Amino acid sequence: MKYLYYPGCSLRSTGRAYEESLLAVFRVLGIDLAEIDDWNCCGATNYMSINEHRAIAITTRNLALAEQQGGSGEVHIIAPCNACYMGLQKTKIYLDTEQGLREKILKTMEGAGLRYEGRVVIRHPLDVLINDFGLDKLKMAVKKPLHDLRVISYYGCQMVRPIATFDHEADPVSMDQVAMTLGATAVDWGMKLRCCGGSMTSTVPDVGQRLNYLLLKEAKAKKGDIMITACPLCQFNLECFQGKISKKFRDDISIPVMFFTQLMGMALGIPEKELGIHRLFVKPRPVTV
Amino acid sequence: MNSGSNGKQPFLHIKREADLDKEFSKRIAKLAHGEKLYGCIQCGNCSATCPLSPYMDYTPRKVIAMVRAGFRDEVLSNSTVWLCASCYSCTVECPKGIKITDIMYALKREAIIKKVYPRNFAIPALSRTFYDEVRAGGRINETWLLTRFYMRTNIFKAIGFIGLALKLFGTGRLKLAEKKLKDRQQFRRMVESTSN
Amino acid sequence: MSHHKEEIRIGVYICHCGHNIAGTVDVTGIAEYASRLPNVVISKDYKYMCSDPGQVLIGQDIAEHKLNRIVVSSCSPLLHEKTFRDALVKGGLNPFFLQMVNIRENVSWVHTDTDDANLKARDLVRAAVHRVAYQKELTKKKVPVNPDVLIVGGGIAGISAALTMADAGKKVFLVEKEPTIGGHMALFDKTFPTLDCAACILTPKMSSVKKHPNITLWSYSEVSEVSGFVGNYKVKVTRKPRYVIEELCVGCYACVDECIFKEGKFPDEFNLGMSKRKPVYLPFPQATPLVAVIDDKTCIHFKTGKCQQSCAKACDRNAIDFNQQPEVKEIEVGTVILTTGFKAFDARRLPYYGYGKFPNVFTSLEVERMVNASGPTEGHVVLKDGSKPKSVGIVHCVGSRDEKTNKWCSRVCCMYSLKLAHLIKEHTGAEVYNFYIDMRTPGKGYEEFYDKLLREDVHFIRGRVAEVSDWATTSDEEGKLIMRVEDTMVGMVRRIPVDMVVLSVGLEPRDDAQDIRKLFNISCSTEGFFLEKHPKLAPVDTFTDGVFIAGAAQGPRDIPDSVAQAGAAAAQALALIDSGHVELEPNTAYITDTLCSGCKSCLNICPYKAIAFDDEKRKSVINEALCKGCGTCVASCPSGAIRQNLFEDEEIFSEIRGLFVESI
Amino acid sequence: MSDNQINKQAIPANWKPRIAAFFCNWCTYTASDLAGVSRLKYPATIRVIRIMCSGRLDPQFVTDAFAEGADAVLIGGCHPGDCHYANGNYKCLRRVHLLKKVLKQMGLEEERLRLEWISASEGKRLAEVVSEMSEAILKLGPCKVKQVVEHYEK
Amino acid sequence: MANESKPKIKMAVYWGAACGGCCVSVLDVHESLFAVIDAADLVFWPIALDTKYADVEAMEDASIDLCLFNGAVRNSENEHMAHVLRKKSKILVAYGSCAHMGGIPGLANFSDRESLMRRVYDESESTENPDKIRPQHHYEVKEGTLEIPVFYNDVMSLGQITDVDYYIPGCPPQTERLVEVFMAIVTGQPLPPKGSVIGVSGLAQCDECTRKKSDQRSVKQIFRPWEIEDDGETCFMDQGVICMGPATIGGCGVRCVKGNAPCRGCYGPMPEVRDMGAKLISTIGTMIDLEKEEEIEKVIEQIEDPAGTFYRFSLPAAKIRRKLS
Repeated sequence: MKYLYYPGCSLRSTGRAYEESLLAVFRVLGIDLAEIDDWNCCGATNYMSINEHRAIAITTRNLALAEQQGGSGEVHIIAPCNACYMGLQKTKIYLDTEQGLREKILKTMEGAGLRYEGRVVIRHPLDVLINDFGLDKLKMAVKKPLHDLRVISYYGCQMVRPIATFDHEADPVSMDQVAMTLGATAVDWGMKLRCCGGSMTSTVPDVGQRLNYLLLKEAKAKKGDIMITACPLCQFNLECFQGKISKKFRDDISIPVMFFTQLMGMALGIPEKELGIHRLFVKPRPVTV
Repeated sequence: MNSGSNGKQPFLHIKREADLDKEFSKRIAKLAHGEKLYGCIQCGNCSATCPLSPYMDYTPRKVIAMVRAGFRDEVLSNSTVWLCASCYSCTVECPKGIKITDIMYALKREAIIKKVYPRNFAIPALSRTFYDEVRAGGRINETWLLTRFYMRTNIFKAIGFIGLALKLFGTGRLKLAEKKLKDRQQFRRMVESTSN
Repeated sequence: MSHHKEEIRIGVYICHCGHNIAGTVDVTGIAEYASRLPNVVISKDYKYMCSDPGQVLIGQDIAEHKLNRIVVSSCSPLLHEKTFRDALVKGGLNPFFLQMVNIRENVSWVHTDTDDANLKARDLVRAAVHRVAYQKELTKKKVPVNPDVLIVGGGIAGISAALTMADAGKKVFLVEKEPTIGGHMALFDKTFPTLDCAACILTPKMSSVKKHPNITLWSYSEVSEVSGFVGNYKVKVTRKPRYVIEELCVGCYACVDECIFKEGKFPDEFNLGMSKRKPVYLPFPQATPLVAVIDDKTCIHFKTGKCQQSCAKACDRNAIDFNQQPEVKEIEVGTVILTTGFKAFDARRLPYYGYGKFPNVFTSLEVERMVNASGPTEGHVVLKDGSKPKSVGIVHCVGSRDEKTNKWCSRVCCMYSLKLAHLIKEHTGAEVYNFYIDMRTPGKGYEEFYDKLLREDVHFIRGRVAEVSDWATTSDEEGKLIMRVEDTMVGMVRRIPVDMVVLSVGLEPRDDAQDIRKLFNISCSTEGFFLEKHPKLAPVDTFTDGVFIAGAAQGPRDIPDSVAQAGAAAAQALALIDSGHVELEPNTAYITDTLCSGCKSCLNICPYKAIAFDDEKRKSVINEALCKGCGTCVASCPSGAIRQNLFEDEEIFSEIRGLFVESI
Repeated sequence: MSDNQINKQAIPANWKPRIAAFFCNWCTYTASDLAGVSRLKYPATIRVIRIMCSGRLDPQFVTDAFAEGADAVLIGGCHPGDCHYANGNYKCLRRVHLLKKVLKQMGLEEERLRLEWISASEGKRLAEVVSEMSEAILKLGPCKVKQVVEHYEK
Repeated sequence: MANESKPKIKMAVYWGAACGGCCVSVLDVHESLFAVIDAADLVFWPIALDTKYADVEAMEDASIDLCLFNGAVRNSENEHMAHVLRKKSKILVAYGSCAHMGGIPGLANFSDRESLMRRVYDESESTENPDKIRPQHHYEVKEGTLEIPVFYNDVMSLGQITDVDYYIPGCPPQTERLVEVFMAIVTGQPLPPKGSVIGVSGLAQCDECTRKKSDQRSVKQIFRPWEIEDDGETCFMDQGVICMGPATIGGCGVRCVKGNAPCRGCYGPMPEVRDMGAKLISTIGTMIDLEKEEEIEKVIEQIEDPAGTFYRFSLPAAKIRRKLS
């Protein structure tokens, strides 16, 4: 199966390592990705706050481009960023279920010379790995099993909320399954879905940083060696503010936070350079040493 | 608001029926994909599951009660809705299937249209900046997004983030230039042809 | 085509139903309109046609105007067809010269545009006038009612119904799926609001059932096939092998004691898995019948064939029979009462409450067993480690009032939660918190019980618990289960650490409710509970005559309501039996010999095998006793040789024509 | 497209669709009663003819209704597996499938004949189906069968 | 035998939109022809006699005792003659399937005038008509105006045009039936009520058919006749072949089935049936012994041209008489 790939803006900047490691891992596993040509921003949460229909229109543009590029039949789009993933999903569902909205957006698309037929299927890399590729196959590809590593999976919000397609909305396990397949110990903790605050670390630092502090503190309390995420913003918040948070709350909460694809890359024996490990602020010593 | 009370403080907390916007809830229900908000049983599950409710002026449950009753000005001019980070916990856990996150979005948009959102609050400003960036270029360059955002709000606040920014540049996680859309004019036209 | 031999004289009556119809439909206008339709001799509107004066009016007009066909335009025929047919009989007319027009349920209650509603009402009345002209004189067939009754489900509802019927001298077959009767009530320690001992009131009833000469009790059995019709059902009951000869066993426990498993090893169903049992066991000491059962899934003999069969040797009555096979009993009964009960909501479906993850999160049923002196903890409310909880949180509405699980209120949870709060407090002295959305205590003495609890130092927090977690944020939360909730009275979100969480699970339809429904040809409501014929006027009847329902299979309800309903169902069944016979609708199919060419198209399509072929005449023959009147053969007979009383082709064609023939 | 326009022009101003509905006594007719008892609202377009089972539905009723002037025909029965008479609804299903194919050959729009399984508890579903169907028929305009039957074109 | 002294009855036979088979069937009376000639004068019979329309128009009203009108009404000439013959005849008989129910020409109601013209004058493989010439109702020539009949959009049965006394169905009608009817009229026997279908048995074909019918008919697949190996003994329906026999009134002597072909329904429906095609849809639909919607769909797909099959002889007389445009 061939997949179209929608990177989203963050995977080109703060979340660059996510893209690098994802592409490296998929290459090694032999999963084909083709980037959607001339894609645009998904609008994330901010765009919705200003103008919903425009937010849906710009996202539909991406879906229409994908259909154009993906040929006939179902077109599977992989969206690694949780916000993009949810944004594309939500747009598809609203267009599927709300006739008036659909007509309006299709008209806009027509004006832009595009056609959207509703043939897209939005997929998360975890979904593809588990349900298409298979954990058994992944297990066989592991070269350096991550024994004795306690991994804390942090799912963030928008991977299973509000639309849970491949994992449980209240108790997701997919990232834990991947970690276990890599040989690691998946630590069960109660905050895997609790919000990191998104852009609040920048807009309302007091609140945003406190939310992250609570998460990091519990991760440490559960004796995690490493945290993994599937969202560029979560990763950014949890990792890049650790210095500020430690200072502010006078508590050492330092813990490596990496993308799950980086952790996979390590286990698959992919060179660190290709996985963007050098871009991390907190070196993932438990895995690199 | 509160006309006829001569501005005397003791009357301020008394809300008269005439001061309420009776159509408000209908508008929000329409904007937020559904009539389900009328099914709210005030169980408070949304507030309890919300990671940000402790920082809000009104809890999400109270916001819904206020929307239903027509407390338009209170809800819109307040920071509460802007503190919603769209984590969707409330939407998923609501026993009545109310799309609470969508209601929060609808309230944000309503506040912007009515121009009553809290001016000194940073989140609407970020949304605005983000919106303009996408409309102009089709994609977000996080460097410029944040720069423009700080220019819009409080340039001095940015100072605290300079160290972080340098570190990001150092690890290649921020860039000055980003690949752009092929035909940005057409993109912009498309955006602007969509009314809400 | 039928040719009228007599002059057709139709009377049309338009009912106001107070304001119900007249509020939307122009009843006088329609009556006036109807008076101009063909064959209509008289047309009137009246406030309440179903009232005595309304019925008398029809009778008077029949006499005065020599009416021979009547159209009553009022409510649904499913509600009042019988009433008006009786009115025709009283007026000296054959009851089947009546046609009803449903202008209430089908018009005034569902349409808002009065012009459209009036147009529709006129069309419908016109169609009925056209149809009624073709209606024929018919007689109802009487069939005797078999006085025996089948009751399915041996919970408190089934037990009550069985005893009532048996005391009235009727022969009762009580079929129970489990090895013992007693149902959910047998699990409870105390009942609300009186706090009387459940066993003390239930077990005497159970043994009465066993002893009653009129009751045949088949436990560990299931109904596998049902055929026939009201008054004359044929039922097959499959008795599962329990490998113990029921007639010989005295429940002495010798076999259990001598089983090669010295200790219980398998989850005990009766204690919801909180204790262990052996492969040979008795569900509980008061089980009825008090007969051991061998579980062939865990018994060594059945698994390997290599057991020394110490149980069989221990039985001095030779009651153990490893060769027992399923046995099918065939019975004939006239009526059926379904009391198959409910299933408790599976708390695992709500992961945020941590059931199955945190050992000290229990369901209410588990706590019911715990507080029961004969339960797995001998009446002690304890945590998994055996210690007493210092604080307990009870979550109401688990699985209920939620669009994602069960939309309905389960009715009993508020009350049993209060009961458990009281019992836990009594047993442990712990701090007890009730988390509720609304407190629903409508019942005799219920609100008083709530009031008593409010004064018992039990905490009440209005709010739906969002999460039970082990995420400690302060030192006093360490090692506790933290319940996060908005105290909606105060308007603050609270975190409450407790040792034990009790999930008050709601009631839902049993998994096999659909199978039962299909067996007995009844309907279920959307949520899956058995559907009553009318929510108010026929709450224990079903759409299948002779089949009645009672207890929580029809909807969540408590013990007093279940018992009351069981009594009502028994009374309905008795009324049917004591009348001695039932009258069947005459809507059977019949064959016109002069048109049947013997093509045999009809033979294989009758689900009741009511059509046979007469080889001598080379024509099909319908056995009227077997025909249930669906009309499938009528529709598919290529020659138009099969016809149906009450639904003749010309009646329906005429109705269609009447609908469209003209519109004003 | 131009046909469509012609059709639309031909729709009389105050025309409202009339739908002949054949409902089985046990499920769909009861659902219509339930819709009434629940005071659900739907357009006054259907005219219900009660039959004991959807298995009694003779395709002649359908062609006759069209010929007499129905704009559409709705058939309601119990859900598969739920028939009060074991399987009459399946027999109806087969006939309706075949009938639909024939009516399609006759040039009748597919929307004009609809078979729905509506159980006794689905009053809401009934109201939805009638609303949907009325809307669809309103868009199509009056059915031409009666016109054709009454006036052969020379 | 007709009495010598009794005056001969006057008889007419007309041929409307039909293949001519009905006229041939009249000739098929063989030796009985002598009996017919003995008792009747043929005053009008276009296939055999050179009587002009004007001669018929000049006859006195009700001067013809018996008129057999075969063929459907397809054009203005057919219609005109239908009205004329009605006026001139005491007993007007719709003779044969076409006059009775529209017959095979009635299948043209699945099409319309314009597309038929287009096919015949523009598109058919053998047509060469570069000037796109179409027949005109009026055409001016040196000698004056030529008029040819107007070709109607719809095909009609005789009963849809004028008042008919009796119907004798069949494609063509079984000749013995004609003789029986004829003799009844000649000998002055009491006649059935007006509007009756005569020359029929009153029971469907199956009554006379000797093929073995199963008590447990269960059809899971439909075949065209050539797709099965017919054993000559088993009911066609039981073999999954569509036979119109169960819905077709008898009278023909099960001709087709005796020739090992399924009945095609030319004799028309049983008296209680109002729409022959719809009734067959009911019978055949019910017979399909499947419950899954996709499987049902599949079997129904196997029925080629169901409308044409079920309404082969009766489309103009059906409830929905033609394809809607």
